[in-house]
Amino acid sequence: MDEDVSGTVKKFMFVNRKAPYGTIYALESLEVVLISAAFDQDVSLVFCDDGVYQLKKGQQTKAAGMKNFSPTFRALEGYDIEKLYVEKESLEARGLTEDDLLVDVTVMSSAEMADMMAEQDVVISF
Amino acid sequence: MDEDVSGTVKKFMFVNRKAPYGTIYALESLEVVLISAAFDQDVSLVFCDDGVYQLKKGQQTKAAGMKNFSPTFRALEGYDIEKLYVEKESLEARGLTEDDLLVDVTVMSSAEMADMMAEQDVVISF
Amino acid sequence: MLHIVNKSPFERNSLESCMRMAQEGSTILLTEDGVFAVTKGGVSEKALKNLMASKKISVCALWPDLEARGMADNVIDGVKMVDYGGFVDLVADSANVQSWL
Amino acid sequence: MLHIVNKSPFERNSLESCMRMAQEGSTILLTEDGVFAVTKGGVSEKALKNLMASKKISVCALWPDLEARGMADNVIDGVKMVDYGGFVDLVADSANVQSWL
Amino acid sequence: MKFGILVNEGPYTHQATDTAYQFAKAAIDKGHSVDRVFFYHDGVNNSSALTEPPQDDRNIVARWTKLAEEHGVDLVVCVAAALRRGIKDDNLAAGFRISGLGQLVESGIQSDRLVVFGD
Amino acid sequence: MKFGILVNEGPYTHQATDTAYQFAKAAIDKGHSVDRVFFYHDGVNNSSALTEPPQDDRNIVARWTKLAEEHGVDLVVCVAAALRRGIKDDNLAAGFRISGLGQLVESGIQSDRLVVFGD
Repeated sequence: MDEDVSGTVKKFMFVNRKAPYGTIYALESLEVVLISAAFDQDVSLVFCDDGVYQLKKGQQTKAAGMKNFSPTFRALEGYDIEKLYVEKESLEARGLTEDDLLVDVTVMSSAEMADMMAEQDVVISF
Repeated sequence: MDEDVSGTVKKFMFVNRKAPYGTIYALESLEVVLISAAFDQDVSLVFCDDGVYQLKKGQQTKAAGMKNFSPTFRALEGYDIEKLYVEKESLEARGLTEDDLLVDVTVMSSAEMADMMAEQDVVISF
Repeated sequence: MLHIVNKSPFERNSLESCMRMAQEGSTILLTEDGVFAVTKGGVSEKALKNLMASKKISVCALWPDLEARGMADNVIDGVKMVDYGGFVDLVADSANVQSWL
Repeated sequence: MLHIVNKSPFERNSLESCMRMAQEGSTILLTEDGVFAVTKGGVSEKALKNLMASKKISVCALWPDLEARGMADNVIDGVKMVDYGGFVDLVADSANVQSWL
Repeated sequence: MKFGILVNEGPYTHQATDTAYQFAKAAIDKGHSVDRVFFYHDGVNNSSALTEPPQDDRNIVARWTKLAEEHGVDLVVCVAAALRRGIKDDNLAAGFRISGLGQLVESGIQSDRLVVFGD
Repeated sequence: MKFGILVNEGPYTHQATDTAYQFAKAAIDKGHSVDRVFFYHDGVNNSSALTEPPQDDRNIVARWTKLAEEHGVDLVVCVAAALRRGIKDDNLAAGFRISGLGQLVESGIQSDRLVVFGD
């Protein structure tokens, strides 16, 4: 890490709006999140729109011949990435509840999510 | 051309549903259409959803630094590709009329377009 | 005729366009992110049910894609599950195919 | 805050999601196929007008993209036109940026 | 029955290439023939000999190559689309060949069904 | 002001790469600095030395190379994304370098604004 990076703590938000498997964005987004842990930044993950499907319990990718990366979400805690937020409106529109998700998250309204987004230094979306 | 290709005439339909420039599909689709002319097939082009924007008059791409490929639509006639169909519902939803289009087309309803699609041998969409 | 839709109905307009042009007697196959359309409580549940009832359209979904997304137990009634072999059969049994990309 | 939307509002839900989270005082910039949102008679005209009026949100569009699509003469009132330099200014003048991909 | 397949998207990025492969394999398993798979748009990136996916993931390019070797499937990469995206004979994987768009139209004429996989 | 740029899509296929380039150029013209452009997902395909667009079209890869040469912009290609898609030192265009995802996070920390261009 460069000299001028250490010490700086910025608020990073990763915005996940895409479903898993149909495209690679969700998987590669998670790779960035894991790396960001090494930089001791203030990292938040938000899931809205089809991004909430990334956290759905019971994903089994064997028949589709793809790699199931959903267990990685359970490993985030070990990297001290603990701020996971899910938009209530997106969850409800998809007939899902918090019980359907494979990790503990904070469910919040669009308005609350908008407040949090406005406070970030860096917002990265894929 | 192979022996067993000459003589066969199939109904080919190219379905254009995407706007120009934002992605390359419209441009590369047109390249296939031009090539198909050499095979003496019964070729139709349909434009629906954002595909109708491909035919909008007055495209000027200089400031965006891209290649303006819309004049190619005017050249289709020279390749004996004369069946261009535009879905009425898509045009209206975008506040456009036939006068906004840079080539002569047949405007038809979704139902008529569906009838025509059902009669095709090969439907290619991008 | 077979219509294939591989996009989420929440994200794109592909299924909507497909439904506008799917005729009586045709089949709609949902694949990839398109399978979210056949899940209970979603945005397309009502439209698909109406389509199946009124226009006698057969709605199928690729179960490997539902399973990958953890949605296999959450499918609306009347939707037929197919695997890749069933997908092949649907194409072979239809006079032609349109993919709503 | 600056919100950037580069997707057609007819094809995708990006602008809709953006509008759900754009706060009073923020700016929405339409680029690429997103510029179709600011054209007259389109699907987003009413929603954008309401947003500009009620939530005091500034709506901008990249004119090189409007011009490329032949839509530069067809823009709804109240939308600010910017070029790439203006885009840079919008980013510089906002505390942060979210691209609704 | 004779199937033709059109693949419009690149490997890993879109599931379209996976579905196309699974479809081709299932068709062959059922006794059909897949005469040609045509790669267009970003689909040309399926033919890159240089891809190296992580060990625990599928190898999409190698899967196509194997399909060509075992079942004689003609894997055709569009030359114009390939040049735009940096695919040439230098980095073309085994089993693929570069040719013109006419091969796609021909596939539409010669096959009983042409199925399109894309984004 | 110091800008960082993230490019998520490949050349020609999506306009995102064009917009990212026009933004970078305009920022530099206005006296800002663009310290780094990070290429992720299909964005890594912007760095292929083998692309050959038609004569009457823009050369997207060459444009990035020129930006690096003239203005010292650091063009970084994600190694993991590049391996998946067949980008290696063998076919890497001038002005680009392959490195890890940490360079993206670092760019977020060091720049005043990070702007994302994608699909």
